[in-house]
This record gives sequence, C-alpha cells and structure tokens, in this order.
Amino acid sequence: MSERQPEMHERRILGTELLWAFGVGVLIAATLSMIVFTALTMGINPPSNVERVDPKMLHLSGEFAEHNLGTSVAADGSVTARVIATQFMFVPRCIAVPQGRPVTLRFAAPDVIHGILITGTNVNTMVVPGFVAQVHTQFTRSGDLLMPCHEYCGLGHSEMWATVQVLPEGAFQPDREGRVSCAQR
Amino acid sequence: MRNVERLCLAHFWVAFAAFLVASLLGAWQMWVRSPLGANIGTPSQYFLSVTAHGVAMAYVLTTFFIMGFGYFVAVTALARPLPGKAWAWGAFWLAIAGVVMAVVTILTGQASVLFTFYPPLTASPWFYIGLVLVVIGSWVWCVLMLVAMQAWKRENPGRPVPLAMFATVANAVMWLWTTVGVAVELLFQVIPAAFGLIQTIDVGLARTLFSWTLHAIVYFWLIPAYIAFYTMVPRAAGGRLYSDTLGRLTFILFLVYSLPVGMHHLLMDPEHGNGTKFIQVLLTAFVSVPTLLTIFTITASLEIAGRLRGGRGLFGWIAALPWERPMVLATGLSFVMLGFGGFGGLINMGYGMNAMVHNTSWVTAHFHLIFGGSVVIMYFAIAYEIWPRLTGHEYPSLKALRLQLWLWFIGMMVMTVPWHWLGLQGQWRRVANFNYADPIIAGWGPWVIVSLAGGLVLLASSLLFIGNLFALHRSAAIAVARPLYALAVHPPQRVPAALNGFGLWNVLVLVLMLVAYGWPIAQFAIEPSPAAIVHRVQ
Amino acid sequence: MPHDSMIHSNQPSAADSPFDVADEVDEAALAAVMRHVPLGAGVLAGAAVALLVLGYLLSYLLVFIPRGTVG
Amino acid sequence: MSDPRISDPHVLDQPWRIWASIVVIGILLFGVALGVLIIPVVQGRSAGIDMYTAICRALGILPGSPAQPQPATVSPPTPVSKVVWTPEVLQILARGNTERGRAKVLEVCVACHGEQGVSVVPDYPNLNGQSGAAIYKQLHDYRTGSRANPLMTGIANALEEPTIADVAAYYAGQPKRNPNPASLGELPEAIVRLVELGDPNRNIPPCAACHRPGSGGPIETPILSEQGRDYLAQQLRMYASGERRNDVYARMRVIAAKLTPGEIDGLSRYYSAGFR
Repeated sequence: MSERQPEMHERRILGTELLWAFGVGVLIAATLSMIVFTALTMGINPPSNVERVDPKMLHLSGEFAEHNLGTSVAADGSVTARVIATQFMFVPRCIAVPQGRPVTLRFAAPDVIHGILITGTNVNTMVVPGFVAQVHTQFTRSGDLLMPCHEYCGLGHSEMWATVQVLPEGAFQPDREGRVSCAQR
Repeated sequence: MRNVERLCLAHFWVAFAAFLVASLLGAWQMWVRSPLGANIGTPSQYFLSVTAHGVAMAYVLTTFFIMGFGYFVAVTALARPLPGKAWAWGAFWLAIAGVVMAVVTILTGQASVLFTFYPPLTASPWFYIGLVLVVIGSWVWCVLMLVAMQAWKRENPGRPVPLAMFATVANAVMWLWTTVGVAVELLFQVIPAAFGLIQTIDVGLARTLFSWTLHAIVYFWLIPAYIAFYTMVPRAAGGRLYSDTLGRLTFILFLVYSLPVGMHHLLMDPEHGNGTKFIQVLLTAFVSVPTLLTIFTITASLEIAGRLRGGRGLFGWIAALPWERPMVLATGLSFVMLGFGGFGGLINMGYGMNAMVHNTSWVTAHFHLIFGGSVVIMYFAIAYEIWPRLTGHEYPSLKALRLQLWLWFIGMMVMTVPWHWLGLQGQWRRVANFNYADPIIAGWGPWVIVSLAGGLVLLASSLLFIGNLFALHRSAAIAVARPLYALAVHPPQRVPAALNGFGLWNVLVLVLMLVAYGWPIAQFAIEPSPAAIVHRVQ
Repeated sequence: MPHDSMIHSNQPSAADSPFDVADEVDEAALAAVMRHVPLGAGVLAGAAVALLVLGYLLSYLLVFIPRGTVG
Repeated sequence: MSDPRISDPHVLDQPWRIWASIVVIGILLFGVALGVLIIPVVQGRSAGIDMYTAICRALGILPGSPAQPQPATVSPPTPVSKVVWTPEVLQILARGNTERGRAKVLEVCVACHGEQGVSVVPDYPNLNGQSGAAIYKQLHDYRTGSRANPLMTGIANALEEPTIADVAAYYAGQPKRNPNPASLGELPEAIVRLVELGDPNRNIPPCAACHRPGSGGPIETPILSEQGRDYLAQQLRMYASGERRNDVYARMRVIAAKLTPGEIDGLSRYYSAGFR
C-alpha cells in the first residue's frame, strides 16, 4: 500500500461524512423553519408569561382571591378564566369556556409546583409558585374535557383534577357581573 | 491488576443490584396504576416506590456503571495502570455511603419527592446529602479519568488518545459542567431549606438550576452506549470503524451541545420569556447532530463488517452480520429503539409542540425508550462483553444472553408504544391511581394493561440478566482472550489538538452557557421572584 | 494464564497502530468492500431519518395544529 | 517525535479553533436574533404590540406573550383568612416560648382545653401535639373574624401575636396519648380507604395526603390524630354547609360537602381513636 492511498481514503470517508452532515443540517433547518413559520404566522409560542406574583399573599386580594376565581367576560368581550392550583384541588373545580372564541387562562399556585393540561387540546403549562401561568387559546370543540394536575405536588396529586366545560356560543351566557359558571348536569 | 478488576466488578454489581430492585418496583407501579390494580397500594407507598425507582435507575445504576466502565476503559484502552486506585476505592465507598443514606430516607418515607425533587417540597436533608455524596464520588472519578489521560499523553507525545478514552474523558468533562446546576440548587437552596435554615425557596430559580443539569445528565448516562457503538461494535461485528475522526467529533458535540439546552425541559414554565426558550430550542436541534452522525457512521461500520463477511447488494450485508453475538444484536435493537425514541424527542423539543405532550405519558415513554431502551440494552451488551475479561470465565451458552436482549427490546416496545398513544390522549404523569370510572380515562384502560404486559416482560428480562451473570461466575469454561476495541478503517496517526483534548471546547461551552443560561439565571438576581414557603415531606 | 493479568496481557490498546496490532480484517478485502461502503448504510440510515422527519411533520400538521393554537 | 508524519498538533489545530468557534457562535447568534428579535417583533406587529414591549416580553422583562394582549385585572374582594405564611411569621412561631405559653394557658385556656391540651368538653378541640401553625392560624382567624365563635373571638382578640406563638408552641409540645385502636371497635374498610387512597371517583384526595404529619401538605393543616370525635364531626358539617369558611381556597368546604353523614362519622371515629 502506498503512503498516499490511506490519506485519500480518509479524505473520501470524511467527504462522505460531510455530505451526510449536510443532509442532517438540511433536516434540522427544515424542522426549525416549521417552528419559526408557525411562530410567525400563527403566533404559536410556549406559554411564557413572566409575571411575578407572591404565592403567600394570593388569597388576600387581587385576581386570585377566592371570590374572583372562575371565568369572567370583560367589557370588551374578552374571556379570562382565573384558576388556583393548590394542594390538592383546582379552584374552581369546573371551568366554563366558550367554543371558538379566544380565551385567556390564568393560573397561580399558593403552595407548591403544579401543572395543567387539558385533554385533547394543546393547553399545557406549569404552574410555578411565584408566577402567573397564562395560556391563550381557542377551544375548537364543545364538551367536557379533563384538566388534571400533571406535576407531582404531594401525596394527593393523583386526585387533583378539574373539568373544563366548553360551551357552544349560545350556552355561554355571562351574568350581570360578567361571570360564567359551569352548567349543572 | 486484581484490584482493578475488583474495582470494576464492585461498581457494576452495585449498579445492577440497584437495577434489579428498580425493575421490580417499576413493574409493581405499573400494576397498581392499571385497571387491574385498583385500590392496591396507597399513594404514600406509590410515590415512595417512584422515588426509589428513579433514584436507583437514574442515579445509582448509571453513576456506578459509568464509573466502573470508565476505570475499565482507562486501564484497557490506555494499557497502563490506573492512577490513584486508592482514591477510586475511596470514591466508591463515599458513593455507597451516599446511597445508603438516600435509601434509608426513602424507605422510611422521608423522601417521597421523586428523584427530580420539586422544591418547595423538601425531603429529609439526609436524602439530598446522600445524593451529593454520590456526585462527589463521581467527581473523584472525573478527576481520575483526566489524570489518566494526561499521564498517557505525557508518555505518548503527539499520539492520538484512544477513542474509547477520549470519549470517557469527554463524558467526565461534561459531567463536571453538568453537576454544577444541581449542586448549586441543592447546596444553596434545597439542603438549607430541608434543615430549616431558610423557610422559603425561589422556585423559578431552583427549576432553572435543575434544568441546567437535567438534560446533560441524560447524555452522561448515554455516552457509554456510544462508546460501545464506536469502539466495540465494529470489532464485535468483524469489521472496522468507518471513521475515527467522526467518533471524536461526536463526543465533542455531545460535550458542547448537551449543556446549553436544558431549558427545553422548562418550555411550559412561566418563569422564562419565549425568546430565551427559543435560543435553547435551536441549540437543542443541534444536539441531535451527534446522534444522527453516529447512526450513519455505525451503520457504515456494520456495512463494512457485513460485506467483509460476504454480504452483497444494497442490503445483503445486513443479513450477513453476526447477529448471534450479543454486542451486535444489542446494537441492532438499540438503533430501532433509538429511532422511535428519537421521533418522540423531535416532538418534545418542538417549541410550541411541546405543549401537546408535556408531562404526559409521551415523555415517560420517550425517556424509557431512549434511556431504558437503547442505552441500558448497551449497558447489558457492555457487561456481557467485559464480564469474561473481569472474571476469566466464559458463558456456558450465548442463547440466554440473546433471549434476554430480545425480551428487553420486546418489553420496552410493548410498554412504550401504548404510553406514547396515551400521552397524546392526555394521560398525565406521576399518578398513583387513575379514576377508570371517568369516561375519558376508561378508554385508556386497555392500553394501560398492554403496557403493563410490556413491564412484566421487562421484569423477566431483568431477572434473566442477573441470572446470566451468575451463570457466568459459576461457569467452568475459561475465557479466551480476544481483542476488544475496534480499529478504524484508517487508524489515526496524528490528530489536531482540538480532537485530542478539550481546551477549545470548554471555552465554547462557557460561551454557550453564558448566553443560554446567563440571562435566565441573572433575571432572578435582578428581580427575585416571590419565594414560596417550604413544604416538608419528612 | 494467571488470573490477575486478565485485563492487561492480551488486550491491545486502541492507541496502537495497525502496524503493532492486527485484527482479523484483511487489508485487500477491506479495500475491496470500501468501494461499496457506505452506499447501503447511507440508504438505510437516510430512509430511517427521513421517516423520522416525515413523522414529525405529520404530527405537526395532523395533530398539533388541529388541536388549537396556543401562545 | 522523530516521526516526520507527526506534525505539531497546534499548527494542525488553528483552522479547527477558528472554524469551530465561527460555527458554534454563529449558530448561537442566529438563535438569539430569531428568538428575541425577529419572532417577537413580527408576532407583536400582528397583535398590535410595539417592538420594545414585544422584545421585553420575549426576554421575560415584561409579563405576557409577544403574540397576545394581556388581560385586565379585576377588583379586590374580602379574603377568607388573613393569615399569611411569610418567613417572618414562621420565625415568630419558631421563637414561641413554651414557658410563657404555659403561663398564658394556665391563665386563659386551661378551663376548656386543659393543661395538657385535652379538652374538658367533647365540643372543644384537643390541642395536645397539635401543629403550632394550625393553632396560630385559627387564633389569628378568630382575631380577624374569619372564623367566628362567641367564646374564642373575644379570647383571641385579647392575645398579642407573640403570645399566640407561645401558646401554640406550648400545646404543640404536649404529648399525644398512646393511640388506642381497641377503642375504635369495628374499623370499616371504606373509611381506611378514604384516609389512605381518597376517592378518585368523587375527586376526594386522601385525608392522609395533608393531615398525616410530614405529608408535605399546606402549612396550616391541623393534625387530626386524637382529635375529639364530636368536634371533628361538627367541624366537617360546618364546612359542608359553609357555616365555617376560613379554609383558604375552600379546600375543606369542597371536600366536606362531598362526604356522606356516614363517612363524617366514620372519619371522626377513625381520628379520635388516635390513628394518623
């Protein structure tokens, strides 16, 4: 074997690897472009509301005090649901939301880390004490959905869930104060 | 040399003893949360078990296996005595002491916070201190690996460090970087809180520090499998490594990109802006590069072996491979699981798309498939490969070894495919018992039972694995010495310093970490988030 | 064979060049197969990775987007 | 080093150092530009959010998503309890002096709750071995009117904050009596299940998840072991009816309302017998 042959072989091997790496680069670029494209055109982001709130004072005043929890419709028609995640329940335990309208879900925890997802939707966020977790979404189908706590929060974690009642436009009727509660079934 | 063999075996036996116990617990957990196990086991027992399972699998199995394997590689690949053997034994006993402390606190119900902690829930301080001792033991190992490589370099100036050792040291360097996050979290936040020295914890900061560790730790666990891919599999298959340079580059890329990406575990967290999250998502995309390079390089190496054995045509070489050898079989099965797990991982890292699966069974399926599947099956293959070298005995038959590997593969697939599906339906994680009376959850029942069957197959495989090792120890057959490490098609005569050490890469890791984690951590110093009161589980 | 030299004695170091330690591979045969390698591996690994990305795109378009946008 | 093929690795190294740095840092800068500039600014434009706000939101300096307007907040209401668990309050509790506490107990509390915290009347709660935080919370709630009781409101109002801590520390230090399961008689399995497992079907968490000492539940959770049966049943009924409402976020009101009279009785018997 001559001196130069292995060098050339090695160079060919590296050339092939480089070609493969280029293909890998194209694939990464493709998947990232998808992410960037949907972020730019549809405003899709992970829930990242960096809004500080004192978990020790939540129950005293402000939007996460017991009486202000639940769904409310503001004067401009925007729908906001405020939910407390605490050991080991959500307050309120049933959340009414309209179908096909923008909804803002706001969560806070007074004690430990919780998290929520709503089955069959992309609604998903951690609820970290010290911050208001917030998800903007639209519910596409009506019906009852499950909203469990999906982060270990203590020994009662398994029994911590709420129901999300997605109401068709006609059934979503705010009362005089703009509050909407779940329909009794 | 007897000492080094005992050192390696001691580490491996601790690792696999923990593994066996954790397998039993895992199967029990699957049973109690299935429709078949309703009303069996209390949440206290369940979360105690989950904590033990996680600690045993993620901290004990991995750390002890990696340390033992590292000592083995340092002695065999460098062909020189291990420096600081007494230190190695000291580190071993320190880590054992740590494990005992953790086990005692877990078993007495004082540490049911799972292996990922979740402050402001805090366990007994001795639980955390035990884990810190394990980490300190592993730091000693890191230093010994670095010392061994430097000593070899001094004795062999200008020559490339053997790939197996280069990779082991890459892992050691990465591990030193990795453990900084969790060490700061434990030493400055969680342990003082557990002792009652402080009453509150900045939860956002704690989660951010833990995320620093959380992704790179997975690569710490994974690198031994990749060491086997690059340095053992080509030889076991009867071929050569396609490219040594790519091997070096792969381990360097793991070092560089496994660290500044941990925030993809916090994509759904409210304490970081989406801009900082996006930066780490982009970097996460690049941590797939070393794996994708490996898939190609190792498949090409196997193709060399297959063709040398007479395989022809585009795919004929696949059938020509010696699948009867455990190392080759394990690699094939590992790659299949890596494919499925990789698919899950692509979706996990998908910025917005993470919302579809975060904290569902999808994620549980993903890391069981990637770590429990494609990595642990290579732990088995490594153990099978080097056990005869450590004991001098040979296996009575390879049949039981192959059966064990197949059972592991089948069990893992049967368990995790339903989990992926359930995760997409919204089945959430870390639950002691489901309410199967709920109409949505009732539909999940059959899938849960299928996954339980997979779990039982895994348990059978675990038992067979330990049985195979016992059979070897008892076997009368004497091991025939055979070379272990593969040569490259073109073994390197010289490599640039960048591919023979880690100076340049440490600088780049520093730059990446400053940008990726600098602001996310600094924001807690600039405007501390309101702290949460400590909740003690002890 | 003395037991305590098991790790060392018959263990070639991966650092050693092929001039020092040979494996069972014949250089001529290797040169012959290297004319085909890595065509098969490229096709196999390429197909596997392509399937992966296809799965990702389908999940994005058929599951993620229909479930409603979040932000 | 006599081999001429082995050239100086540092010379070989130069292009590596340059190109590796360019690629790694280039990718990083690309990510920064996309993540904190382009994406938020474009998203902000379609949501009517100015550039500065959008970038600040992407960095987490301002709250909210760069792609969505922030909702307005709502008016303040009356809290159900004014107790706040701050490190300062926990400090006060931790500094509670049992000697001073004992003096105050002998002066005021002893008539109903006993010197050792064992009450003289079934309607009054036992306080021996009770969590100091729980005693503090209830006394504080009596003072602020969150919990009402003709006797206790007046007594609590007469106590200073540090005195409350002293009393809490004193009673918390009083020993529990030996649990005596024999006094329980027949122990229905359904009640044990409720304590250990809860009832997933009715969304009731296990009682033990909060009330067992060391369970990691809310700070103010009282220990129920050895509590009087009549007192427990009465309080559960008051929670169920909403007559008592000083439980933060209705944690107990919601659960108590789901319990049947039989379960209320069974749980009261379970805990009064000394089980944890």
